Amino acid sequence: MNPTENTLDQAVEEGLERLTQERITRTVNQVLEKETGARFTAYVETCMRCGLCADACSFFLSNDRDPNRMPAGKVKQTVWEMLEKKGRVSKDFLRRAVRIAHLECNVCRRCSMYCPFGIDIAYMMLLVRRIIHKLEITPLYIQDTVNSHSATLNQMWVKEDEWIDTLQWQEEDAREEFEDLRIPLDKPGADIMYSVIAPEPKFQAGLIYQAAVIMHAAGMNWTMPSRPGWDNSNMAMFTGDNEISGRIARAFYETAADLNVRRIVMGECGHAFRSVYDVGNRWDAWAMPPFEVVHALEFYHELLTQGRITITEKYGKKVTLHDPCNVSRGRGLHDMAREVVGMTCSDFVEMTPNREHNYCCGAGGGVINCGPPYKGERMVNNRVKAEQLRDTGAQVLIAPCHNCHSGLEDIVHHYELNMEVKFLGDIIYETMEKRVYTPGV
Amino acid sequence: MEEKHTWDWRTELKEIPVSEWTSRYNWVEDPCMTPDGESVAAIVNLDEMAFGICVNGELWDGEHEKAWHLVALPGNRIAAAVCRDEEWSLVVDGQAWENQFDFIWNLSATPDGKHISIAFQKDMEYGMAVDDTCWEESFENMTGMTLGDTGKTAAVVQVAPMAAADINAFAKGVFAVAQDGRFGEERFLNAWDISFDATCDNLAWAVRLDREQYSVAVNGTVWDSRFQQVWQPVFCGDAVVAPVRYQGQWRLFMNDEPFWLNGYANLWRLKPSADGRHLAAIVAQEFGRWTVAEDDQVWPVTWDTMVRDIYYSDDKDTLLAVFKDCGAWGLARNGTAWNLRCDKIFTPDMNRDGSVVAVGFENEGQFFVAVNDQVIAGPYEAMGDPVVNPEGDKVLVKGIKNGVYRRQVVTL
Amino acid sequence: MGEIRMKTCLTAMLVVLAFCFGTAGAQELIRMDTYAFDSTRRPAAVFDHDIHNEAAELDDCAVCHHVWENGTLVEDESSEDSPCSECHGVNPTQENEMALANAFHTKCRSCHIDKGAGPILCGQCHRKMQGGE
Amino acid sequence: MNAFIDFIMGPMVWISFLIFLGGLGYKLYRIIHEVRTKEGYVFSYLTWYHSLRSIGAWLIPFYPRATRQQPFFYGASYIFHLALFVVPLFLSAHIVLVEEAFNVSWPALNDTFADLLTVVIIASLAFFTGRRLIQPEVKFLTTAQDFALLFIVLIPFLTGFLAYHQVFAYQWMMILHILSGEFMLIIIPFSRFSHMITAALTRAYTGSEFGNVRHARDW
Repeated sequence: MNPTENTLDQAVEEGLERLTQERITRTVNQVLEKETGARFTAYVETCMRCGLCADACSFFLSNDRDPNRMPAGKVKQTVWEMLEKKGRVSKDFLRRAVRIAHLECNVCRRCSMYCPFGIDIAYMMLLVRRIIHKLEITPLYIQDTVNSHSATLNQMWVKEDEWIDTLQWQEEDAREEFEDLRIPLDKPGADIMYSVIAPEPKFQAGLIYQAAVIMHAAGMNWTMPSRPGWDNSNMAMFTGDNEISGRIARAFYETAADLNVRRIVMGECGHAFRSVYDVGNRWDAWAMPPFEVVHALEFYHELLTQGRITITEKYGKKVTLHDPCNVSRGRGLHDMAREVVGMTCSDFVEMTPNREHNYCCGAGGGVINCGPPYKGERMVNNRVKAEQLRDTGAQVLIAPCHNCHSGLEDIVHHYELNMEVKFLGDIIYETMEKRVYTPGV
Repeated sequence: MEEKHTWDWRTELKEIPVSEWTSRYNWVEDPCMTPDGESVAAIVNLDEMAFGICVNGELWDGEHEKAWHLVALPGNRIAAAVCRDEEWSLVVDGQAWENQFDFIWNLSATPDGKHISIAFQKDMEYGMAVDDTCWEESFENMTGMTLGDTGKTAAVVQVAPMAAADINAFAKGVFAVAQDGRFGEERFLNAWDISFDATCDNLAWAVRLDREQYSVAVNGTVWDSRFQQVWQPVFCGDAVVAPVRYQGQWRLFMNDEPFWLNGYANLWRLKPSADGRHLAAIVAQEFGRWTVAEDDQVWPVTWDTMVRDIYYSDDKDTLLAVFKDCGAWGLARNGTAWNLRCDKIFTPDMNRDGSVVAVGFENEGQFFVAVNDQVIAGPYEAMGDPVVNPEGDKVLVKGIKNGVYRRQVVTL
Repeated sequence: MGEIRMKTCLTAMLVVLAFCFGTAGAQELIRMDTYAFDSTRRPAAVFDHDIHNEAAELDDCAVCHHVWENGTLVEDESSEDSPCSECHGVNPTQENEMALANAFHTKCRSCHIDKGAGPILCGQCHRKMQGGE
Repeated sequence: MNAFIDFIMGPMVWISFLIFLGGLGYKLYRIIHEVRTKEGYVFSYLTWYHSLRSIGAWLIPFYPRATRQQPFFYGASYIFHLALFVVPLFLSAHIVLVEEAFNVSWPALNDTFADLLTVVIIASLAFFTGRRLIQPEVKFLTTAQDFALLFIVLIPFLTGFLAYHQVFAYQWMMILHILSGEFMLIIIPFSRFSHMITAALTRAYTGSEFGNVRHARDW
């Protein structure tokens, strides 16, 4: 069943069919009354309906300023109506709510910076997703990733042997470059646990290779876990399955605790960073992550400034940098990202707006994870991002985030932008001196 | 561990040079040391795609294309997963299992060291093997492998087919818990965290029945109560206790009934005392503040980062907690924290009544051993966990210093 | 549904506004002497001594032209031959905290309130039109 | 009539202020209490520094990027909110009443300037109303309640303006002015006007999440 304007995918449609009015009402009220508190009430009662959040939203801007797609407009069409009708909303309403909360909002939090009161609209969209989750009408593909998380603790049904086998295979390949290179598995007491998201072993094992080369060249005392808990991604936090989200985060941090590492370094992924740094931990009552979590770009910055990695010759093509929401607005790493680009590339051009004010890639927040059925509308919704990219005139687009990467690749092809999308790790791997760091040399 | 008595507690120092291995082999991987400290072992590279296992300077027979998962087991045995001609096997003390697999991992041993289990994959099917005996049936997928104290095994297995992104099949429940390869009728949306009782006659685990409802299954029978979430249930004497999220708080249930009276922001890692009379757990009484609760009584201290694990002494008088506060690790005994703060702390050991506690720790890349909050040995470049002798007057310290492995018996 | 409510609202607003439109009378007015003030914010208060006293049936001068000594009102003495500003400074002083304008306001308004007659709203005395400055 | 006017200028003012301050106080108490019992995590992230930093940044005209993109609206909004407090608090006529009652006073605005600010307020309200009627994204969110709120603010200022100029039925204008002013005070805790305190709370929390947890700016 392919989605059209009036229908969504099979999981949503079949789910809607199963629903009774009684269950809808009960679930909506349960979430809004029992699972929220003064914070939610304050958001609802404080909003002055001024419409200033509109300009924040790339969905609004990409759709010729359609008010249906402005942040407060999405709240109006979901939460306000649920409150007004005391949960007695229809299936058609819910279908629209699924589209709004899952496909027309990246929960990028840009609107919190445009609301003069700082109302967290993303929080309310996630509440809607929580209701959708409980009603079992979450879009198919993202639900499958959550199912995978629940069963395997990774996002892509990667089996336990496949994971280890992939690491060993990358280690073997990388020995072509450094003959004694290792990807140390389960090394207790290592300084760093390196963690990635499941798409890396599944589709992009080369990224693990690159990371291993960088770790080895920098002479780091590192390890990767062989047991589940290696995947730092968390789709459950984007579907409102907070229980599974908490379970994923627990497994992740207990893996680090079992390995007794000092800190966790993670690959270039934004949503995974958000999940381990900001979201999953909270469900487990860890106010802050129990281990220092270092995003790859912060780690590269450290290696480059400490001279553990040296650049032979800077990357020459004209590059621009996309600030992923979850590490710029989500962690304030945007200036560090520029410094890393500065240390590795010779021709850099900014896109605007940038830093905390970046436009989301349009893929984040679980939107791209709703799968291929929605790619068409996603491309329409990404127009403003495409225009912003085109205006830079860059040949290479650096995006230190997996979600952004996939989303931006789609944009580049769809809008024929003729750009190469790269990770920072790709650039570093290409430009670094392939020798092992020895202190004092 | 009764066999501690038989160890050599008299010889004050035994030394094995290890740095010279690096000149003999292309590279030497991370060393591991047996509990009794008599052996130090490492995977070593001999040639391109040729690995060996070097124990106390001697190579085990046989070269392997790949080797990993080198572990020193209770009972002072050493095991590793090795591969030749793309067939994996387990070598224990230099002796390879007869069974060969497409892949093996998840090596574990019973506390007495008598039984060893692994998870295996053969022809894209999954199962467990114990002491070189494989499950009769193998499965499409397998997670949560568990080895009981008497050598029985269990795991969550996929027993019904499920196509890619088939969320309907998933929703019907495709998972079961297999014990020694055999499984019952029950299917679950999810099953996790299997626990055996001491005799391995009974089995409990956490289940998810639908999107929102969690419960506990004991030998396949699900409790009547439904919860928002469940962490690992454990056997405490004959009873099954489980931390459950109930009405927005974490509570402890026993045999399907509320047990502890207090609700917590989190409650996990239950530890029954050896006699099963006491029960301790890691808890957060309020969001972001961690401590330990023993029989629903909370310790008077809290820490802001985490409590990693808790340990009862054999006679249950002493309860230890490894915690992290303000970014540094520490150790607390019966609610009182040591002054020690460090970058990493390893697994503590204690005598029967817990009056002597020894632990290895790391600060700025150097390893030390502390006994009762006093540093007694170090610095080392690498270290194994220290062991306290049953009488509590000696501590076995295992560490590498200046390229030499030193097994040292320190008299207190 | 929202639109109906919106219409009701708009109508209500118009009614209120219409209500505000009235007509003001036209008359020659006699006003208080304001020489003691350097500048005035408002038009001097409308006050015709004789008409006021007649209407208010006021015979005792001391009701307004009182005499205070050491913080107490002196009975049976009046001060109609000295200006108010002799005791009440434009700004409050240590001897007399009651500033001139406040003295006028308090004296007039409290009496009007007590008696239930006479103007008590600002603009009823400080009338802008006709005979103003 | 004097007794009625005296009532609305006397006891009714007390009542209004009591409801206004008491209502807001209760609201604040209720929010903090509910957060404490139900969403205790909020306090784990809230810091005075990051809260005030964010509130401060948003109080500086045209400092946040978003405000620079909407100069007209924010210009009107800043002046409107400023005047909304300044005009009633520093109006000579109001101060005179306080002085009469308590013999305390403070410097007053020049009446002509206050008059001008009142016009600005009325013009801003007209502008806000216009936005609600014309600008699609605002219109989309607008309900009758939003017009009602604008109207509730408009009436005391409009009647005050007309009363000051003594055009039309002065006495009725004043009565309307007093009553509508009191009505506005009374309704603040029970309407979205309570954003005068809740906005500080939402901003403080978002500012703390951005600053304290995410090490980013929220302006």
